[in-house]
Amino acid sequence: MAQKSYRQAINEALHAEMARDPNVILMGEDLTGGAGGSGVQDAWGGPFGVTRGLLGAYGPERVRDTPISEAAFIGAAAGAALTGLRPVAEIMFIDFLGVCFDQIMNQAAKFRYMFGGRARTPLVIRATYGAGTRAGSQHTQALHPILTHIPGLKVVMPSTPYDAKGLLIQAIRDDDPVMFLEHKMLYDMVGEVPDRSYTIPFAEARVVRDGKDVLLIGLGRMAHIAEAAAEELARNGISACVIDPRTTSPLDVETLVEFAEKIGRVVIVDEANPRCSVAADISAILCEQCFDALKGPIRMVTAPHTPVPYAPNLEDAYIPSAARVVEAAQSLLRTR
Amino acid sequence: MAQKSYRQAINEALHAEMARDPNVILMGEDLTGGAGGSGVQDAWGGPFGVTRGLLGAYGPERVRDTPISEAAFIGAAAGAALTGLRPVAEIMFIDFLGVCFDQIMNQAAKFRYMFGGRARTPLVIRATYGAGTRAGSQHTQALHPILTHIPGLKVVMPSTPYDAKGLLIQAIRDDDPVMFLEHKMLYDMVGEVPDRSYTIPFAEARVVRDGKDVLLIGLGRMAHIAEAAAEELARNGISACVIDPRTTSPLDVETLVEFAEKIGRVVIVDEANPRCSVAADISAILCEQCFDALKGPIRMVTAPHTPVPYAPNLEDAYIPSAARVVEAAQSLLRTR
Amino acid sequence: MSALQFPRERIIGIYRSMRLIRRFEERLMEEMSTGDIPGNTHLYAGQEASAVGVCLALREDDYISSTHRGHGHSIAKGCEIDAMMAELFGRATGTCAGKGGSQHIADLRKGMLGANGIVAGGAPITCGAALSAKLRGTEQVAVAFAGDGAMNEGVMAESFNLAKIWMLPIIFVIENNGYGEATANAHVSAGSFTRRAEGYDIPTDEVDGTDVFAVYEATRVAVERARTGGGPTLLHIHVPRYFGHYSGDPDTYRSADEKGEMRKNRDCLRLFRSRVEGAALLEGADLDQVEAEVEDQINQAVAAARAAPRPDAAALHTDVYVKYM
Amino acid sequence: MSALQFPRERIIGIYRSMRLIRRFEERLMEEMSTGDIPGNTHLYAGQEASAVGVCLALREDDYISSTHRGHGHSIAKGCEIDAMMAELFGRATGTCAGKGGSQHIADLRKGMLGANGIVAGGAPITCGAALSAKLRGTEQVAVAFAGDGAMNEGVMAESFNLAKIWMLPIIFVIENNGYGEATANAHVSAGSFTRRAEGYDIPTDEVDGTDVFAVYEATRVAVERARTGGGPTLLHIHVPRYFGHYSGDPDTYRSADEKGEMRKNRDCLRLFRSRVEGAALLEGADLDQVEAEVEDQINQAVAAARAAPRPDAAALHTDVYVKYM
Ligand SMILES: Cc1ncc(C[n+]2csc(CCOP(=O)(O)OP(=O)(O)O)c2C)c(N)n1
Ligand SMILES: Cc1ncc(C[n+]2csc(CCOP(=O)(O)OP(=O)(O)O)c2C)c(N)n1
Ligand SMILES: [Mg+2]
Ligand SMILES: [Mg+2]
Repeated sequence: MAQKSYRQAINEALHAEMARDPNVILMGEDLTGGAGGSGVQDAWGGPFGVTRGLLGAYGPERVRDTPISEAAFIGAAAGAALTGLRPVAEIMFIDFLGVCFDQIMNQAAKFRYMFGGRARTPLVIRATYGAGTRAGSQHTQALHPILTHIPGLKVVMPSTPYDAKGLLIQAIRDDDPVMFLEHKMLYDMVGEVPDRSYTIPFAEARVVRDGKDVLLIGLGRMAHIAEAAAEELARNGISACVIDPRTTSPLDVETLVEFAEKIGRVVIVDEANPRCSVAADISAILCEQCFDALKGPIRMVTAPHTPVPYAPNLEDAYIPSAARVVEAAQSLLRTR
Repeated sequence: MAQKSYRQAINEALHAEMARDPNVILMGEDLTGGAGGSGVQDAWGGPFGVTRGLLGAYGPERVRDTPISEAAFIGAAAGAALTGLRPVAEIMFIDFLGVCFDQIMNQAAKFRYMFGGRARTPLVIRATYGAGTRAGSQHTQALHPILTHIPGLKVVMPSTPYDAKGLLIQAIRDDDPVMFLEHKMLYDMVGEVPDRSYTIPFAEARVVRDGKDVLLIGLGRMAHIAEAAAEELARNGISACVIDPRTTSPLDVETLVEFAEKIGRVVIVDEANPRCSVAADISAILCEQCFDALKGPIRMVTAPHTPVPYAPNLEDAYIPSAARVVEAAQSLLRTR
Repeated sequence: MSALQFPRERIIGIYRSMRLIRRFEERLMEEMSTGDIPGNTHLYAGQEASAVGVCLALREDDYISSTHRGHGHSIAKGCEIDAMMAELFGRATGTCAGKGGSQHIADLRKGMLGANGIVAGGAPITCGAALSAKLRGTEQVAVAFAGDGAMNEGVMAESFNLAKIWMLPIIFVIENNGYGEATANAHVSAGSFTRRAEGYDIPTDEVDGTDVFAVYEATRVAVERARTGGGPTLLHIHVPRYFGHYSGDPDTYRSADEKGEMRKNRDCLRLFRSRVEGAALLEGADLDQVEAEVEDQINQAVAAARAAPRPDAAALHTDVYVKYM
Repeated sequence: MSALQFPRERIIGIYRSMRLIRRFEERLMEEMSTGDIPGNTHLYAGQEASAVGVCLALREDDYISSTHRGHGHSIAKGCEIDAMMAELFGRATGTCAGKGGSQHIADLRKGMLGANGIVAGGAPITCGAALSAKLRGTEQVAVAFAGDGAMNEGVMAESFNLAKIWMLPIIFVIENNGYGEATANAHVSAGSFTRRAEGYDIPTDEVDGTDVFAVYEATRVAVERARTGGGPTLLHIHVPRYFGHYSGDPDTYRSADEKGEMRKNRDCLRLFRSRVEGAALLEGADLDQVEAEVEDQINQAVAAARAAPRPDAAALHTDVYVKYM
């Protein structure tokens, strides 16, 4: 199978769905990069080069570079979704949620319920998230807990190129509003990605590796941290199972419960701040649903309750590390 | 001691602090209600009658009726706090967070950290929250989990008139941004409130009633639901302890852990939607910190993962009820 | 005024719509006191000529979005009275199956994209509907209603810009009733609404919202512009608000004089009657008959709503998603 | 031009500030390639006359707020070069103790309320500082810098309205460099920025941002207005942007012609030199000396930043709150 980057996988998904369905349109800031300029058009192919080539293939009516007006264009995407299109809108950094939150939380997410089930809102909002880029407190957040909290939204966090393509195609074909969160530190990650179109259903966790002593649950980029921790644990004779939930809403509770019951020791790794996080959420669900099978507390490894700092040594300490996951797993095994 | 309503308690706190410190100012929509009209001034005394009389006492420079521009006036309150004032701004319904979230999450909450500890932002944002008013999906939410998630904010949810006054005075004297959440269904609740000024420290949970069989943790209005459940349980010979954390950030983890360890059975009641809720958050903290003392799963009683419906029978079913809390407590006692 | 050349039936229809809105709202105000209608509601009484005049210039498949004060827009766009009344009573037969309530009435089949509990929340959504029409090539037009208070929400300005640069077939209808809740517009709004829109090169018009024909005519011009690729228009329509901000508002911040003057001189129904009777287009008896028919319709809607079932308990959990997995 | 009557020392100071900004930015661009400066940064080169001209008209205790492209504003308002450079290197001696970085440089003692990573995020905060000044009766003035792209964020419009109805002592300085990131302003902005502000009855001025004296003069008028209770002003300042949007931007969306023309004809430093030398206010040697001094200053700042300690590990957890309990 072909080796492709996470970036390219997403690009392919967009290409495939735009070719397949004329109602799929894109909008966002600098989606092409160069609109109206005196030089090269599609110069950036998006702020992270993800949308390159789509302008050439589908033209400026369907690939729309917007003003810096997130509330207006996210709202417009919601309205277009309500009236027959399938827009894929981009929020450059999820941190900018703050300026368009109403259109997501109170409008798009609630249309169907408020209108008594008589609306469909096939809207995808792509956004980058995550720390590691030395970009300071307002460009590095991981706000998936806030989005997961909101009824009416679906939240997708692919951790591999393969998942990114399959989950994005699924998201575009989905009839509900989907938040599709892309980790900036994964864009260059390479993996096997088929050329053909394929979908990955939501609420199907991926068992990254099986194991019997401890269950490590990791989301998005944290799936890789969990995997690295599992390798380190293996070197110490501990067999760790790693699961990537892939979507936080809907969440594959069934698989998580099944493995938690089987293994009995759980560590959850989440890049978000700790309070009301997805780590806490999964912990609470597992505590409620498989308490009797637990051999010890559910441990959470998350970012601290602080904004993301700029200085590299601090930012590195901010992000959950494999070492911290190993240490949490080991502490669980000590107290058996 | 004098019997006063929750509304009046809040009004007294504002009066007291405005009299005490000329830097305390108020801003919000219809804070007086009647500004610029041809009839009575201060006609509403605020959308819920909470700010009545302050205009007369402190004048329009310090009691400012704003345009419907939440992002601008919340941001202005943050900027005023950064430069010497102690503003108390009002978001009429916490649901409107969506239009001013950036100024709270990315600006006010992060100033101090981003600026390397060289800023103080003594800002209070008052907002009403909660279901029960038959006002539909966009005027009834309880968004404290989203706020609790954000480092840099403090989140206060008084459940009684006494607490409302003491916590608000504390909030106004606090040097950090504080979200002060008032439950609309509690405004008419009456209780003992001293005439004098007093403060209630943050992160000091209130033990509403002691008990030994099961611990019920209830926030804001849910403290009363927990209490009603405790009374019902008492009639069935079960002794329930009820604790109201009063502030979710900072959270009085110490007291919660102490009682959870002592009692071993925990039910958490939260009016918010379940995913990444404060119920999940407290459950995860307790599961991690006092696992060995737990005699059964931590049960959560929350709203469902749906927007708030309009029809009264549905809205009533949406809000966590004492019956559901009783049933959760009983299920814990059955599986001992 | 070209609208005066309408056929007789159409003129009767205009009066019927306006009267229906007026009586719908007055009846709601009465019914509120019975306790059978949950919560509170924002009444459109006084502003009827605006909704009706605007919608008169629209095709059935055109879009509108509305505000918290949305009953008039819904009725003018063709939503069913029975379903609306049932919605307000919180019944399963309501426009939104009882789950939305007054601030969320929507009927996509009628191009009514929803009332909105968030001030100015509908403006960008309507831009999206206009974009959708444009890309699908349907020549539909979209109208975003908003109040004077809404003009100070930033998303209005963003929507103006987006509508203009994308040349969207949209009309922003600003219904200025002088107040946002209890606050007088002049106290909180700087400059002029039309000049604000002109800052984005959007053509504008100031319209007397007590004159349904004037509203129609201004809208017709804007619709023509939108349908032929000329982009957005802003109409600033001046209207009186008959009741308080919401049904429970004692409305003491407006003087008795102000309220009296408004009802005496700015009643769009009375002005309409004298206009069409004066022009001998209709006789008083024709209009009286409309009034009687409207009365029946409202009575029936209320009776039907009262008799309708409440939503099934299971409805709490449905309709959050099309499919959740 | 009144500024030309400045004393000699002041004119030298103007050049020093502009030159300091230019060399600070050029040096950053060079240093980026060493890998010692984390992340990316937005350079202010080309726009110097705007920041310097505006701040020249301010008192030391006046406020400014800045944008993601904030180094120039910070330097012009008097922030220390050493501390800024250390901040960019992520060191404990930085303006923000290394925790903020380029987009969050702030120095409240200098009235610099912060760069901002959120486009237009500073506008309402600055309204608050202006309100604070007004209520405390200090006669301070506040300046909110923003880009052309920022003009399309709704909160700008909200801030205009708030500033006008409250008659705040504020100046909105819109630095139009023709682009928001890679997108040309004309592609995404309808109408005219000054007319947008005039829609709120805010006085405006169009200013050539390559002429520091013109910027000063326009600002002086606005400051005078603000300090004497006359309320807000919007200055639309036209500037060239020398580098790409951020330090890593290949900047291919602008033609070689466009970039060449800009550097050739719109260099505020060169224009300044020929202006003051032409008027015989200074000699070339004076300015050469300033340049040499600036060079030293920058060299020292870079050396000091490199040598400075990284933040202590414990700093990750401090400064979230004044007190958390
Ligand atoms: C974002 C937001 N802020 C505040 C409110 C509360 N609110 C509801 S209606 C209203 C006044 C709206 O005024 P206007 O736009 O003039 O409409 P009118 O009520 O006069 O029809 C306000 C402030 C809201 N619903 N949404
Ligand atoms: C709310 C928000 N949206 C988008 C961005 C990403 N972004 C950073 S700078 C920028 C362009 C700003 O353009 P302009 O205001 O003209 O300032 P300039 O960069 O030209 O100085 C954008 C879109 C952001 N930081 N914040
Ligand atoms: Mg109004
Ligand atoms: Mg620019």
